[in-house]
Amino acid sequence: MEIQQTATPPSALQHHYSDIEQQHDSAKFGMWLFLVTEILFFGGLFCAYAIYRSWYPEMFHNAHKVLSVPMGALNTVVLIVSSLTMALSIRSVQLNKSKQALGYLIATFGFAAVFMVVKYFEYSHKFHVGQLPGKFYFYDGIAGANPHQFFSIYFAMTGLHGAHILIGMIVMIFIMIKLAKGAYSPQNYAYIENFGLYWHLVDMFWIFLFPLLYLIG
Amino acid sequence: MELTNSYPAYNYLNEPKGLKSWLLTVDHKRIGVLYLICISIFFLLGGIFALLIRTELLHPGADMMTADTYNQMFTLHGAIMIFLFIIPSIPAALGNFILPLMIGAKDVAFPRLNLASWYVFVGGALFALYSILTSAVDTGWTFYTPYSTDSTTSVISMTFGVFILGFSSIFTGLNFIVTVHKLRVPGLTWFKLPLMVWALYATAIIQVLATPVLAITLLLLILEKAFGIGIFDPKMGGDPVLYQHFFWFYSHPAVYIMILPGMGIISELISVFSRRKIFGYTTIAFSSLAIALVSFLVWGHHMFTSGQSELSTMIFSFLTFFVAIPSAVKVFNWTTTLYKGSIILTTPMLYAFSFLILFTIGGLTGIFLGALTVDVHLHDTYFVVAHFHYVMVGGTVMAFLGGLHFWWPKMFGVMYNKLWSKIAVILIFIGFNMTFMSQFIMGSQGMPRRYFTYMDQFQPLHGFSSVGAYIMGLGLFITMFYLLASFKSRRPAGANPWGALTLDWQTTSPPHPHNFESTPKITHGPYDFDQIAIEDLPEDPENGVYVKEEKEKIKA
Amino acid sequence: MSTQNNKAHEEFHPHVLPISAYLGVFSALIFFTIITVVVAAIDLGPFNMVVAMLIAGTKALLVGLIFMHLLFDRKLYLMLFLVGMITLTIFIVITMFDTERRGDIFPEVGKPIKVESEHYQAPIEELRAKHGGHSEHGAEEGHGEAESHGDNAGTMDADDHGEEEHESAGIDTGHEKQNSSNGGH
Amino acid sequence: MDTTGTFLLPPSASTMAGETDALFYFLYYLSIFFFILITGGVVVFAIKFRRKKGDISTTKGPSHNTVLETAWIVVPLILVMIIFVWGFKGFMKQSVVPKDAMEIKVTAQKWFWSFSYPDGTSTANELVVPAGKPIKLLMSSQDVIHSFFVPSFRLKRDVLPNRYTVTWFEALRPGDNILFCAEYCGTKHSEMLGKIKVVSDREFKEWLDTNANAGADMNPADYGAKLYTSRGCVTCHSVDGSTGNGPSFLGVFGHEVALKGGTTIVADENYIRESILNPQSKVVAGFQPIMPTYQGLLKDRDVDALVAYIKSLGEK
Repeated sequence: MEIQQTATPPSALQHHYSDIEQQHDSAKFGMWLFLVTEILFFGGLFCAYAIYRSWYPEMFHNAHKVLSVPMGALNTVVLIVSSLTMALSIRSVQLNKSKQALGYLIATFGFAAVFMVVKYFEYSHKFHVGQLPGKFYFYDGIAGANPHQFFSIYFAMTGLHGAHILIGMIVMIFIMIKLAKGAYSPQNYAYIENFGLYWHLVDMFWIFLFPLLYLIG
Repeated sequence: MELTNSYPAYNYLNEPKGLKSWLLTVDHKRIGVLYLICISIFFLLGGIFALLIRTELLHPGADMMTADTYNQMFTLHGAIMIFLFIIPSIPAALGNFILPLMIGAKDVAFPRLNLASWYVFVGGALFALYSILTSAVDTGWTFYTPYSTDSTTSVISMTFGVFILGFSSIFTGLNFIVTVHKLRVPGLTWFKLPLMVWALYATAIIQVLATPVLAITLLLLILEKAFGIGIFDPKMGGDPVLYQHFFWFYSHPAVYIMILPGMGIISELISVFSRRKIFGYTTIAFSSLAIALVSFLVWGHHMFTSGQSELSTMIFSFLTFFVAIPSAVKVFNWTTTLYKGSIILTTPMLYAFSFLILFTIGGLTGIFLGALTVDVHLHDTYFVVAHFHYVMVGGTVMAFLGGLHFWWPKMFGVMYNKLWSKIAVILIFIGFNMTFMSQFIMGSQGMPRRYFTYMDQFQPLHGFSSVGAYIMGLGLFITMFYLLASFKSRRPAGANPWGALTLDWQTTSPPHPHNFESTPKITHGPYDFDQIAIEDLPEDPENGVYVKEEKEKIKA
Repeated sequence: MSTQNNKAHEEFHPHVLPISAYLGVFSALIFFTIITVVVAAIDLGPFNMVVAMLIAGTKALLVGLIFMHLLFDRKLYLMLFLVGMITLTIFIVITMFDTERRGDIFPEVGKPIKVESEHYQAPIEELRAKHGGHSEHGAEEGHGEAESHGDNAGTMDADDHGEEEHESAGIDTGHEKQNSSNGGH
Repeated sequence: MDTTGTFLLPPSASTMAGETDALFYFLYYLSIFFFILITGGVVVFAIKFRRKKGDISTTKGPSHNTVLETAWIVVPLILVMIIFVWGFKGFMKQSVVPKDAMEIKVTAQKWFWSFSYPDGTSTANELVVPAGKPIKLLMSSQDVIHSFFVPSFRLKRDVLPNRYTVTWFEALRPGDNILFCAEYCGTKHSEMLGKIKVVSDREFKEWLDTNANAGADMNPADYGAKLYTSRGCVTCHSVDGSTGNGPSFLGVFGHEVALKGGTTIVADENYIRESILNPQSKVVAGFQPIMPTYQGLLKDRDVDALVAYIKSLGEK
């Protein structure tokens, strides 16, 4: 408390922290805890995947063939690039280059949009031919029992992942506005750094989803 | 430290003023109070459902409601008590208030997230209430498939409500972990933390690791109901037992979300009112962490008869017994703390004694349910009902009430009526034992749970149980009245009426808006009663008698 | 580590990585993506899964250690990440101790009575007619309670036709279909 | 032999009950011991070390004791491991069915039990078995999860939809045992009771013989009336015109019935037969399609008798 009496804290420092590093550390710590909850949130779906794949391997094998590997691979690359630009954007903030950071972030946003567009084409094709989850399934041509379960898991996993991308894009808009206003500095960039952690984790999920769903089924 | 009887003019309750300042507050103390108000309302609501259930069960056959209404009643009783009362009770209401004070911090690490968690809680509660008002759920609080996927009641709004409530719990847990790591006052090392903080920390770990799995489970259940995705519903090729794995992976650790903070409170109460250093501090602290760890490995003991594989039955039974050890260690340590103490029978201490006795019964009957052959007989009978009420009510609710009475003077700066509070404890203790001891007997005799009507031979025990429930209800009503009356009588409690040594008592009651007027200094451990000058400790605070006056009397 | 020490605010310096580190990781990620696609085309039997997961794990590790700075940050975060992964592993592995081993004593207990869901009792054309219409624009919203009841009635109907199988043949076909998958029994 | 049960446990009537009870009572006395230890400690200390009025001292009791604390970790650990092994051994006995067991198929549905014997005989809500013979139960459910619970056999096993579960028992002596559903299954969960009638070997054989010819010597409508109660129709369909989960049987036969979807149909023999065997095909307006099928559970003669019974009610 004596500290605050002697020096006026920078506006970014909240009253209950004693210095900006403590605040930055806390924010990052909190973010990592949140990421752990995200891992377990997705984890339930990975568990369902593991069990049904082990029960019905042939059906999974046959069903995964109708997914488009080029589209999945394209999306993988798109997300990896977006992860790179995200990391570079944070690096620019660390070096106090807000403009450059904004440029990288816009690129990240663009790649995220590309990802969603590719996803849109994949989904609309599946809607059209009836490769749908659960009782909406009406596609004819996958041998094996209950292919609708594969698509339930496919849509649950990619849908939840897509929702994370969309939420990420919305948050990105806010960060872009703040970046443009010059709100972040090497002393105060926890917010954008934490968002970066989130974005990389979403990328990481896709790194697993791609082989599990598209390649080995 | 100056001990005064006065009520501080400047405190968090009146600074700033106005409803808006409460609804937009980021002060952990105010958020704790907001939570306290909400959970009290839900406790009352769940309690009313409980009394209705017990009234219906006075006699076999339909007395006052139909079987369908009864099924909705026990579902709502369970769902409200668990998701809207017990889980948030100690961590979100008392913990929110007390944790930053105990570690000498000015607030939790993320005050706005803290407020958000309260709004999320209210949002989830509204969904649950909507479900009650439309067509109340009749699935049991566990939402087992395929009953829940077939049910025409409002399962979706209830599960969605619980899904949202989960986030509130995650936010609180996340906040606590960071707060404990980052905001401890200088000099307060890990092994100088009060045991309540250790317990809340262990709870928070479970909240963060287990709750997301509940979220995905309920999401999948909602999808199953809406789209028939075929993960849990056998009609669509799914596996209902898989649902039980998903559900109990959260809900077993959730049992420890409910009981661990209660154990934390008891550690405080026993030490303070024995005027003695707690016995085996390190063992108690580590047993909290051990419980948190093992709680993730035993969920399948809810499924011994469910048709899961014999292999997992064996594994789960084996692991289940390990969770008994740290709980047993705590009970032994608390009992030993009383030895050579200087015991003061205040109301909170009476609650601590109730906890010790009832939790011991709850824990010992848990061993019955872990032993495979015996569980096959007892599973899904009233024995199980009695067992978890002994743990959840005899354990958590007793601890919650003990904690509430302990920190009431801190939270509101006023002291409640000593006589009425003791009458209430005794009524609750007797009523509770009547209600549930009889259920142990019915259960081992084979009375299955969730039965709307029953065979005549069980009538005497059911009747006894219902009478017990009324007595307990009476005790709780009395509690409500004298606690509310304490606002009217406004008898100032003083900063440290109990003579406790943790940091939360080293500020005014009610505390300053920023908790402490100056950064508190760590001069002794949380339970170092042997290092404290006698003058610093008050005497008989419930009657407003303090040490200095007492000493003068003795001198005279 | 935990508290308010007297360090001045200005002393806080971010840890900046050289740009080459990011580009290096990026190239490695693209390289591994190509490898995994190429390898997937080759049938390695049970090793398909192992190889794909090893590659994905390596990629995730690279993202975590470099992009997410786990390598340079406090080790606490790395520990948290691992705790999350371990909890998830426990969840999946112990659940599979059940789902994979139910038939240990009685093989007929290990599998559903009818593997094929009731959904497929109706001809595909009928399903298409029923759901095809909405499916273009997100099936997510449209379907209220009423329709789902209709469906139940329809599928339960189908159940009755399959009843004879249920008694005798159902078990066997169910097993033959899946036997190859569950070598463990 | 314990035939009346004790204060805590119901009568034990199966070969498995003895072992379960032994462990139960071991745990019971162990619990009493620890309960007295803890409660005694609390009460004695609370009295003995209670603060006297005016006493303002603090005390210096021991703050820890490694030997003591280790002891109360290790001793309970040994105890619980004994309990684990004991319980697990019994559980494996319950799980592994003897080779010579007679297999009876159990089907649970909302809200009754049906049993079918190897010779094709089937019963509802009453399982007749010979004493002293192992009986294997192959169980499955038609709708939601139920649980087969016989307290006097210390036997419980969930009954799952679309999956079999297996359990077995050997009854010790003739007598009636109550069967509960222990997994919550809806409105009439608490009325989903059955009876397990244990008879001697000779009586069992006689029973099988008479059952094979059941109804042969009765007029079909009377036999139908018997089946109406014994096969669970009574759970949902009244015969006095009041509405239950299903339409009443009174005055239905030969009249026009409004169906779900707006059409109507005359309730003739064919319609009633179809509604028994294939209940979801034509559901009466205003009712939920919840009736389970009786295909395979009723013999042709039984269906005829039920039709005749409903016909007799319709003509009134």
